[in-house]
Amino acid sequence: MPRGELLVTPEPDAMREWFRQKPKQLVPKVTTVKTAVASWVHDGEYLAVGGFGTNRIPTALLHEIVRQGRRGLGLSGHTATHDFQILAAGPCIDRVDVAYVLGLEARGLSPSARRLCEGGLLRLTEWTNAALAWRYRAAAMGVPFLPARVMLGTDTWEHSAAKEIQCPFTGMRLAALPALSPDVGLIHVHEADVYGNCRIEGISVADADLARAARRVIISAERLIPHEEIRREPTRTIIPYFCVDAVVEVPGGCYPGNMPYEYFSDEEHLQEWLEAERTPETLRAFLEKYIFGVEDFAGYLDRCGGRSRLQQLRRVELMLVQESEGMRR
Amino acid sequence: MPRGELLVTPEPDAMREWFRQKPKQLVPKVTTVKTAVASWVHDGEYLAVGGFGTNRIPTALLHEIVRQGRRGLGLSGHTATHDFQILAAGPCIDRVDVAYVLGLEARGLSPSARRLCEGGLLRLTEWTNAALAWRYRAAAMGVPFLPARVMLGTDTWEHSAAKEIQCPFTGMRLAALPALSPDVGLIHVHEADVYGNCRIEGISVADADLARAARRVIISAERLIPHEEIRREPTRTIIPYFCVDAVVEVPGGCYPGNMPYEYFSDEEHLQEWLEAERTPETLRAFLEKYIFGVEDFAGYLDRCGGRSRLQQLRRVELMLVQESEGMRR
Amino acid sequence: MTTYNSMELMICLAARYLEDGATVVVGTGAPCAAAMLAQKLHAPGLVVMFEAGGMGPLLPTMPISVGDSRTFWRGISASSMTEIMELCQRGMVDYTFLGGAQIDQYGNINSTQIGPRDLPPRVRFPGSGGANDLASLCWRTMMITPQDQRRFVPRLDFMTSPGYLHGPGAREAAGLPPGTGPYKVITQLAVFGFDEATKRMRVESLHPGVDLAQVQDNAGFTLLVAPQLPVSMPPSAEELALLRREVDPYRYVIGRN
Amino acid sequence: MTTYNSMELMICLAARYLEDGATVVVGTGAPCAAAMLAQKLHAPGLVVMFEAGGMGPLLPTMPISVGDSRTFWRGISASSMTEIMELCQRGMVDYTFLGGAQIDQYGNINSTQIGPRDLPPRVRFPGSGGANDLASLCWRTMMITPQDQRRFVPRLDFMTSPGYLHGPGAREAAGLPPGTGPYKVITQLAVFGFDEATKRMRVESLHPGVDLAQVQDNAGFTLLVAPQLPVSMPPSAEELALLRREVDPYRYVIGRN
Repeated sequence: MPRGELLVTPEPDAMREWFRQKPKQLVPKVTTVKTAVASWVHDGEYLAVGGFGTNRIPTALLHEIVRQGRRGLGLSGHTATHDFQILAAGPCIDRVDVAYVLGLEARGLSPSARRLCEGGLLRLTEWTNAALAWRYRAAAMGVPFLPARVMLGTDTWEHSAAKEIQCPFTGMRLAALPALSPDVGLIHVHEADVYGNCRIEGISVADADLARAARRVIISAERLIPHEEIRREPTRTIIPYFCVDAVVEVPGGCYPGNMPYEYFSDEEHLQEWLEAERTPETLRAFLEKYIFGVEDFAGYLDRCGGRSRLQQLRRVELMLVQESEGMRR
Repeated sequence: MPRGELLVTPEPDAMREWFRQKPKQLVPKVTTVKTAVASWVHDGEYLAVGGFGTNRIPTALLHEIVRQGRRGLGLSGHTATHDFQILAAGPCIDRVDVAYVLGLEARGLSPSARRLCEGGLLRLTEWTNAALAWRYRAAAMGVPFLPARVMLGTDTWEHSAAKEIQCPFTGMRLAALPALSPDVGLIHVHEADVYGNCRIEGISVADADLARAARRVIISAERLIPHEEIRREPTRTIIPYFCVDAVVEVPGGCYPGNMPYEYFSDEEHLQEWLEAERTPETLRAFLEKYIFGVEDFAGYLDRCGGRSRLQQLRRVELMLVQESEGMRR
Repeated sequence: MTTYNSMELMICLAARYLEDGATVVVGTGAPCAAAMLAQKLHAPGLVVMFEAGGMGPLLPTMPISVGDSRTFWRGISASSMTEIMELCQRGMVDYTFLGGAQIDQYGNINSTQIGPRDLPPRVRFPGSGGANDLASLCWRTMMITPQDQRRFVPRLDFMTSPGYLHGPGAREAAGLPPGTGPYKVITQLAVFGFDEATKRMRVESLHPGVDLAQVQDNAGFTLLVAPQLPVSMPPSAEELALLRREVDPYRYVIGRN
Repeated sequence: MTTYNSMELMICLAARYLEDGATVVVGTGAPCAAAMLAQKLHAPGLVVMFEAGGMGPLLPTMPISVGDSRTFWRGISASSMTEIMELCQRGMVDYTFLGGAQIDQYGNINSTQIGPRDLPPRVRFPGSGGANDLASLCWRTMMITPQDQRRFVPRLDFMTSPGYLHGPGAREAAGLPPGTGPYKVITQLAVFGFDEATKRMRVESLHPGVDLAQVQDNAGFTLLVAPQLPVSMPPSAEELALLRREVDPYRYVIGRN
C-alpha cells in the first residue's frame, strides 16, 4: 500500500477553472529571463523542467532561479540531472517527486545533490520516468489519473503515492497514477514565436504533455521566428501559444547541455561542476564565479568560453570534428 | 448502466503476445492494393479507418474491400462518412461502434447507409468521437481502459459498452473507455518509405493512436519516399514502420476526399454518389460503373476525370481558383 | 430598413455572444459562420477550433467538413482529435455549438434516432460524432436550430448529448464537469437561455415581429419567460454586409433559410 | 590467443543474446555497447531504442546520455518518452538492460538507496529513472554488473525494479504483464539465468578460469546451478576487433574495467 507523500493533488475541476481563466488572446509574451522568473516563479511552488537530464534543458531559466534565490520549491524529477544539480546547488528545493535525480548518468553522482538527499533536507516521493510522464499526460488530458502497469510489487511502489485499481473490464490489477499539474513548467525549445507557439526538433521527451499540464509555462527558445512561419507549417507546432505565459530568446540557453542539431554538451564544464561540488566551499566559489557573479546567462556563457566554445560544440554536434577533441573526459 | 454490445474486448495481455510476434525487421512491404486487401483483410474482421469523414481517407483500399466482396466486417465509426458509405454500399459490414456515420456532414445523409441501419442489418453500439479516439489511445498505451468525462448521463452512455468507475484519488465519477484494438487499421498518408515509416501533413485526427492500436495496419500513401529521407528528419515520422504490415503507393488515393495540401474534395462526385444511392438499383449501376467495372483504383480515377480532374482539385486545394468553380453544389 | 432572412438573423445573434479572446469549437454551417462573423466584428482574437484537430486557422472560406484542409489553413496548429477534445476536457474551451433533431426543456439533444429506442431505429441520424463530447466538456453549449413542435419536444426519443439532463445538479451527479451546460438556443423565433434555479429553457428575447404565443406554440413543452423580454436586436448593416460578402459569399449557409 | 578484459567479455556475451530483428531499450555504457556490437555482427536488424524517445538510430558513436542527440541520429523516429514506454507496455520490446547497486536471487534490483528504508537514506543513488518501467514492461530483462557479496545480496535495501519479486507467480499477482521478467545476468565471473520452477538465479556458464566456488563466494545468497555448466565462450577476434575499433574506440566503456 503506497505511503509516499502526494506532493501535488489531482484536482481536475480546479484546473478547469484555472485553464478557463488563462488568456487565449494572441498577445506578445516576449520578456527577459530575469523578468520571466521574477514574475512567474515564486517561493514554495512546484516546478517541472522539460528536456531530459542534460539534454534540451532550460539552463538559463534555472540559473536565474538560483540567482534570484528562490526557496522551498518542489520538483518533478523525471530524469532531472543537471537541472536538479543546479537547483540543488541553490538549494532552491525542499521536495521532489523522484524518478531519477542526483546522477548525471554515466558522468557520476552530484555531491551537492547527495548532500541534500542524505542530509534529510528533501522530502522524496518515489516514481518512475514513465509514471511521471503519464502523470503529466493525465493532467494534459484533463482526467484525475491514468492506469499503467509499472511500479507494482516494488518498494518504488510502496514509497510512491500511486494507488491500486482494478480494471472494470478485465479485472486486471493496475497502478493508478495521479494527474500532476506543476505550478510552473520550464521548457527550452528550438523555435518559438512571440506568442509562445513552439517547435522542437528531435525527441520531445515529455514536453508536449508538460506544457499542457502546467498552470504556467515559461519557454526559453534558441531563437524567435515570425508568427507567419508558425502558420506556414502548423503541423510542426508542438506547444500552442495559449499554454504559454512567457517567452524568452536565449541562444545557447541549454548550455552546457546538448541541444539537438545545435550544439553538443560541454563535458568539460559538466565535469568542472561535479568537481566543484566536492565541498560546500568549492561549490560556493563555483556558483559565485558562474551564477551570482554574472549579470545574466550571457555572462555565464562568456565565462565558459563564449561564442567560440559554442561554435566548437556545434561542430561536435554536427560531427564535423572528432568528439574526442576535448569534449569528453 | 450501459448495455451496448462490446464489439471488441480489451485484452492487453493477448495484444502483448500479438505485438511481440509482429516482425520488427526493416523489410520492404510495398505491394498492390489488391494484394494488400487480399492478404490482410478477411471476412468477419473488425476495421478502423484513418482520416476523418471525407478527409485523408484510404478510398482505394475501401473500394478494393468492396470489389473483393468482403462480408461481415465490423467498423469503428468515429466520423466515418464516405468510408462508411463505401463499405455500406457493399454491404461489407454488419456491426459498428458508432459515433458518426450515415451523414456526410453538411452534404446530407447516405440513403444506403440509412437502409442498412434502419433495416436492422447492423448491430450498433453507441460511442462518441472522443471516446473512440481515446479507445485507440488506450490500446496504443497498452492499458485496458482510459478514464474520461464524456457520455455520462445520456442515452449515448446507456447504449455504449463503457463502464462507470470512481477515481481513487478524488472520488470523481468517470467513464471507463475500453481499449479498442481493431483487427485492421487502414490509413492514407502523404509519404511513406518502403518499410512503412509514415509522414502526415496537417491534422492527424486519431491516426497516430490507431496505427499503434491495430493488430494489422495497411498504409496507402500519396507517394513513396526514400528511407534515407525518413532518417534525415526523424522528428516527422508519425507512424514507425514496425506498426505497418503493407504499404501501397496510390497517388490520389483519398479521392474524392480532401487530401490536405494535395487536392480538395470532389463535391460533384460525392453528390453523384449520394444521388446514386436513392434506390438499390441505381446504386448497383453506380457501383458497377465505378468499382466492379474497373480493374483498380486507377480505373476509377479515370472514369472520374483522371489527371485533369485531380489537377483541378489541386488548384482548388491551393486556392489558385475560386472554389465555386464547379466544386460545390 | 435592412432586410434579412432567419438564418442571417440567427447567425448574427450567435456571433454577438462570442467575445474577443474566447475559444470555440465549431462545426460546419451556421456555427462556423457565426464564429467567422464574430472575428470580423468585435472578436478578432476569437480562437476557432475544429474537433478533428484544426486550431486557430485563418479561415479562408467556410469549411465543408470539420476535418477539411480549411480548418487548419494557416492555423496555429494542425493537431489531432484527442488534442482538441483534451483541450475541452481540461477546461480551455469556452463555447461550442450543437445541432440536432430534437431538444428538450433542459437543453438535452437528440441527433441519433427517431422512434422507440429498441433497434432498428425508425429514422437513424448520424449520431453523436463529437457532439456529446463537446456538450460534456466545453463550458457553454449553444444551439442554432429551427424551432417547431417536432424539434422542441417534451421527451427526446434518444438523448445523444447532455444538456442539464433532468434538472439542477444532474450533470454534476452524473460526473460531468461542474459549471458547464447549455447557454443559449437561437431559433427563427427567439433567443432562449436557461433558468438558473430550474435549469429549464426560458425565452430571453423575441425576434422582431414574433410574439410569445407564437414561440410557445412552436414548443412541445412549457417555456419559462425571462423577467425582461426585449426584442432581439436585428442584424446591423455592417453585420449583414460582412456575413454576405466575406463570410458566406456563395450563400452555402445563409441561402439555406 | 586473444586477451580481453572483463568488460569486453561481458559485452560480447551480452551481444550474443540480442538476435536479429529484436527490439531492445538500452541505456548508456555496456548495454549500448552490446547492442551496437550485435548490430555489427549477427543482428544488423536489431532495433535499438532509448527511453527518452530515440528510436532506431544509426548510432554514430556511443551516447553519453540516453536522451542525447546521438540516440536519434538518423533514427527512424525521434519520438517521446511516452512513445517508448507505451511501446514497451503494449509488448513490442523484447529486451532491456538494467544496472543497479544490489541484486537479489529473484533478479530484483536496487538502484535507489543503501541503508534502512526510513529517510534520509545513508547513501542515495539516482533512483528508478526508467528502470522500473522497463523491468516491468519489456519481455526480458538483462543485467551486466560486477559481482561481489555487496552487490549480490540476500535482501535488497530497497527494491527499485521488479525481478521475479518473491518467486513464481509473484509478478503476475502484483499486476505485472505475464511472461516477463529477468532473463540473464552477466558478471565478471559467470552468466546467470533463472530457474523456471523457482525463478531463482542459477549459474549457467562459468567464464574461462573461474570455478563455481568462486562464483558462490561472490554471492550473498545460494545460487542454483544449471544441469550443464559450460565455460562461457570467450570473445572472438572479430568481436573484439569490432568492439574496440568501431563500437568504443575511445574506450569509454571497455576502459572502465
